[in-house]
Amino acid sequence: MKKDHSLPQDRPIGPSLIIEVAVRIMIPFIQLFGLYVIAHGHYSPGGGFQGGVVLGASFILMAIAFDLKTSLRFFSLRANAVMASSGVFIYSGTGVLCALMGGLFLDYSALDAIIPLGPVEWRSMGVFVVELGVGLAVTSIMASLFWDLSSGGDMDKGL
Amino acid sequence: MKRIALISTLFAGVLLIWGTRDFPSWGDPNAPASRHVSPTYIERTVEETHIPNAVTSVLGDYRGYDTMFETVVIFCAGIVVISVLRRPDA
Amino acid sequence: MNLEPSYWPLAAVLISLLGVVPILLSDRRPNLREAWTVLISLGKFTIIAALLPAVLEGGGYRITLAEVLPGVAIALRVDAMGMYFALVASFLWILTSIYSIGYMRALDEHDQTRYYASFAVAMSATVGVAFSANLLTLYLFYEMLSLSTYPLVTHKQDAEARSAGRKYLTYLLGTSVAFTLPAMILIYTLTGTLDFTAGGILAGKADASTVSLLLVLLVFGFAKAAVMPFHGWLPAAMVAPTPVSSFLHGVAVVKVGVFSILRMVFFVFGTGLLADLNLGVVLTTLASITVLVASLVALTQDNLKRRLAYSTIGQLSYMILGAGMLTAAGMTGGLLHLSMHAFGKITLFLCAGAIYIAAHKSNISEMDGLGRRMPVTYGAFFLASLSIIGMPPLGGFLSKWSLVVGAIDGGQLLLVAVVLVSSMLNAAYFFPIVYRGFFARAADGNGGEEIREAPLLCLIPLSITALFCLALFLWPSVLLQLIQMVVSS
Amino acid sequence: MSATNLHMYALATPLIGAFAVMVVGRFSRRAVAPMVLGILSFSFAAALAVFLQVLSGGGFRYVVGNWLAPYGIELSVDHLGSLMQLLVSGVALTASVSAVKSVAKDLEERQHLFFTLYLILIAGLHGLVLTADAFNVYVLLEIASITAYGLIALGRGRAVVSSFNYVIMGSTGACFYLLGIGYLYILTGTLNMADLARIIPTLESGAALATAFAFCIVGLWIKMAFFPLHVWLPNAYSDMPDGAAVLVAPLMTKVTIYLMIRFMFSIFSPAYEFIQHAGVQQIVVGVAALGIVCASAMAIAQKNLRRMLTYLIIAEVGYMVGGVWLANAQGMTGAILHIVNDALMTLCLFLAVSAIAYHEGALDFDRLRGLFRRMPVTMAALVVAALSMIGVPPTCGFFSKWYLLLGGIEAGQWLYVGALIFSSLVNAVLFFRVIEIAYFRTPDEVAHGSGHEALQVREAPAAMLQPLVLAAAALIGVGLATGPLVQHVIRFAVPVGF
Amino acid sequence: MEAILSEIIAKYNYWIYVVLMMVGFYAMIGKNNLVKKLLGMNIFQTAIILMFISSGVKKGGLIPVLDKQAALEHGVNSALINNPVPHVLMLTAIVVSVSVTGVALALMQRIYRRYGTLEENEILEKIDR
Repeated sequence: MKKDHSLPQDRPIGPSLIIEVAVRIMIPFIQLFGLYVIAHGHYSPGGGFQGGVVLGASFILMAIAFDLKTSLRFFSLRANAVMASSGVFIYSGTGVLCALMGGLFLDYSALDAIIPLGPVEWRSMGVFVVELGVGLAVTSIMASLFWDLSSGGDMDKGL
Repeated sequence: MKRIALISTLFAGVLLIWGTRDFPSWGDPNAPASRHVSPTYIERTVEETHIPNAVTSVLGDYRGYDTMFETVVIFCAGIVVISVLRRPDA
Repeated sequence: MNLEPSYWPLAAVLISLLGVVPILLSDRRPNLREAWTVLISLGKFTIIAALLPAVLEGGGYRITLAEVLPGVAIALRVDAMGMYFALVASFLWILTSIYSIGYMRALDEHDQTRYYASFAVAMSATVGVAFSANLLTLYLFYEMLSLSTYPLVTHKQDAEARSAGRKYLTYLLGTSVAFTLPAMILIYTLTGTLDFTAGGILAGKADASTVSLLLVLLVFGFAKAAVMPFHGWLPAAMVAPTPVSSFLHGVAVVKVGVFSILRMVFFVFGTGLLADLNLGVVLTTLASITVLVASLVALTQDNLKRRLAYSTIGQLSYMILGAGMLTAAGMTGGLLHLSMHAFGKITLFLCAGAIYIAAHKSNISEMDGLGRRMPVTYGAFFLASLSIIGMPPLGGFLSKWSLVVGAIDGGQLLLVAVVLVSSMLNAAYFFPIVYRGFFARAADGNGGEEIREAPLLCLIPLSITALFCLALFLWPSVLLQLIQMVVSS
Repeated sequence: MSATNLHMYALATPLIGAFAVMVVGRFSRRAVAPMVLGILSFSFAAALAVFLQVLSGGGFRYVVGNWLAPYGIELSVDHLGSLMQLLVSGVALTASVSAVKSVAKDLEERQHLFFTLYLILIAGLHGLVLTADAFNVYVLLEIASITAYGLIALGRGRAVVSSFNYVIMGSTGACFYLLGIGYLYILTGTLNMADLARIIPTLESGAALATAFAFCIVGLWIKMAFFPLHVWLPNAYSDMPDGAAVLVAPLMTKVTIYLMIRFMFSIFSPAYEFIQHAGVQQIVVGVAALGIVCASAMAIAQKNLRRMLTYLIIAEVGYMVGGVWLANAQGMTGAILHIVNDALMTLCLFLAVSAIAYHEGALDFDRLRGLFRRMPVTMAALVVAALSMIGVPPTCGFFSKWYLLLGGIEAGQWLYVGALIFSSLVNAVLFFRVIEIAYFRTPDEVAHGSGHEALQVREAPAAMLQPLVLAAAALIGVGLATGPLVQHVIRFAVPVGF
Repeated sequence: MEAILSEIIAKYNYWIYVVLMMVGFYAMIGKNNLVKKLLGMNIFQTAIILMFISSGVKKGGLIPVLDKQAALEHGVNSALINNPVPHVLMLTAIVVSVSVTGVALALMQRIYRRYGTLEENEILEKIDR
């Protein structure tokens, strides 16, 4: 990543090598941890929101340490919007799907008609799907909230 | 203005503290909140949903309807911030 | 009274309402538009006249449109009283629409389409009031009348007309919302119904104080009857074009007010109840005061139309007076005066309009010697004023006569005095006009010559109405028969 | 699609549609409007089907996720609920037809954002009228409020400031409500309305219950702008874009009043409010009467049509709250009937306003001169709505006012009765002032001979006129259908006990 | 005396939250600076969250994450496990408060950009003229 040295220099504190290196090392682990928190929500404290916030935090950290453009390079605005919509869509879509499969709204056990795992197991699976949706939405919204608020809407440079 | 605010604040506070009179004492395992509905969640979560984390099962399944709207809330927040800040005349 | 269901009452109400459409559509072609107007008025009169025989045989018609509240529907019914009023009003509408063609063309007024359209709406509202089967329906059409006549009152559209219109709506809407509506709801809470039933619905349901409260609320609530102190809108509304004043403020609007009050007296309170509680005196006092004061004020007016307006205020209270006497003859007189005064007063207004067209004069003091220039108009004026004063051989005599008889029957000699004195006053404010017209020298000799009679379209209606004042004295049988049916019920 | 889920489809379609609009809108602006209309018409059809089904088969309760109450979240699709859902979807559909046009004009860059919020707001309102779970109400209230904040902030001028004030006031209300629910939860351990209603009478802890009730009801009052707590409403409603006003103004306050009814009679009982605490009832009705009078008086002082209407909304809120607290069947019927009627009236008025604003821009009274010549249809509809506000039969405003007055007389609340009559008179004055200006005053340029185009007919586009005419017709139609409406629907909504 | 002391011991946490609430509420409606209003709102919501959470505590209770096998073989004694419902509710409440805070911050940025201040009275007088 040569172009990191072409970062805008006009920040009060110029680019600090230590921070950038440390962050570059940390971010993958943070994101991994976020995914773990989402996925392992069934068996340990965690779930979509918590993991989503952690994931979002990784991009926020990126924007703070480098600058906003950098984080936008990894997570474009369009992808962000699509992810947010699809995240919520997954959740409500699951609910409607359950209704369409002949159950009640959000009655995951009705999804048994698609892939027979057994109604009870499907409840756990449904919760997992839903948590994934929540995670997607929260991740992208957290990131976009930070970008917008820090740059006042015009996505040039962060704080 | 400030006086009105102070008076209403004090009034609300006094009302709230007066209201706590009838509360069960803190951490009482026999408090209605701990007796009425919640034990069922704890006892049934595993065999009904295969989710040992009761919080997750209640969040995602028993009260999933709430959680859905809660996701929608934060989605709304994102949209509102975008529509308020990213505007042509800004 | 057996009422058979029929759609004709609805047709009678709706014809002029639907007639608005062709009138508006033929905006650009005046002849067609006015042809429509006359056609609709004739049609309306025909329908109503067609309903007459059944009523004379003691029958009638009814129709229920929608049950909007438990026990209260929007319903129409044709009974003797309504038929009596509808007949007079719809007949006079024909003449007025003919007259207004002449008038509006002679003066080449603006927005004539709007004028004819709202006139038609007002007409259906009037007949609607006449045929209402319950208080709610009556209220509905009453408000409809107030609103539809607003554009007519403010026709001139200048500052004066606007303020007049404001006054008009303030008085009429204000009183109806503030007095009639609560009274209506009170009646509903007391009796659970609002239907008009002969002999009243309140009997035994309410105590004396409530009934008197209701009576006062309703008498003032129907401010179209211009019972003092709620009479101010009537003189103000005189800024309207003369046909409007003549028809609406000589006949339809004000008579609707009186008609509603009489409806209340006969069909909601019931004369029996009022007699038991001795509440007739409330009506008679209010009425007598209005009669005398209005007549006195009329003396002081120089503007012809304003004088007529005050005379109207006075005359209206005769009818309430008659009803308040609670004697058969008195009620007969009151109801009879409704039509007699209608014919008389419309003639007077039409004459005033004719004078305005011909000579462009509206103040009495300027009308010296006009009578010799326009004898027909002044002849009609003379007849009509005689009728209103109550001289034989004119219709007004009958009504005043039975009023006096009614007063004597009731042993209320004071009221006899009221009627007689006020008749004197009527004479006092009518004769000078005629006298100046025929005998007084024109103050300025010049400019009198080119004044000719008003156009024929104006002359014919006013002569017809004037002759009717005479005819009704000789052949009042139909009207009397209807009135007898009302009073006897 | 099984019939038992119809009301959920009516709710979920706008919700899912919102995300579709969000994504599709980024790529093609033109696709937004038809999508919105299609979504809302489907939702309306579903709501209508549910309503008819309830009319024939009676109401039913629905457990989301197939978890029996009180473990799952329960929805109650009863007469009142389905009526409200029909109202919400109908008003939303009608308003959106006009909103599509005005939004395309006002903020074409951000249409898709606008309509995303718009649809989510509608979904939230659907949820609010259906839910039977006390905490769910809080979440949905926040959804409705946040979307409303956003819609207001899209408006003109100082809209952001008004929106921020609304944020503060709205969250105060929400926090109060949440606090009350918290007290109830600590006392009972459940959040299901029916379950709460079952447990509450058995508690002997008066203080905490009273606190919970007070905080919840005050929170709802803040949200609905009940008189002393109304300060946020006029700015917020007069600054938001017309496309949003036609949806928010008719529905938000009315739905909150519906929630108050639910809270008072489905969680607590008439006995609790009106018998155990009779004094409170007197006070509330008095305050409502005071609110009606003050709001009407403030409306007179306004120089701008839109602001005048916002104050009238506050007055109408006073009508309904007072009617509910009259504590008799007539007043209750009047209040519920007035929720429907007032939603339609406000819809008609604001549709007219947005149609006028489409060409005229500002709505100060002196800008309205000669409007009857330019926009006859719009003004005719405005007149109908005005008559309904005044309470002239056969428009629907008369009948709800009738019931309210009936209830007031029955309860002997003469202050309230007087306030109602006063406000009808004030409405008459207000609207006939407007009509007179629009009818008789000629614009200045015409008075100076020049500029006769100010008298040419220049109506708003048909897409804004059709819903307007429809709403005006609905005013009269509902008025004539009052009898059946009360007979077959509202009668069941009046709680047993009075 | 004894009774009062036991009452205090039983309820003091609720009282602390009430005081916290009063702080937030006063800041919300009494302060002139918009940021302070917003902070007050957050304090208020935090207090409510604390109140809910503390209502779910049981003396010596464990976190509501069970051991699957143990639960399946010989059920669970719910008296020993904390009440999960308040946690769930408060997750929702937290998200709501985050969203509202975000919206409010965005609005504040626009306000500052338009009026150059965040003092309410200054904004109001700027609007008037």
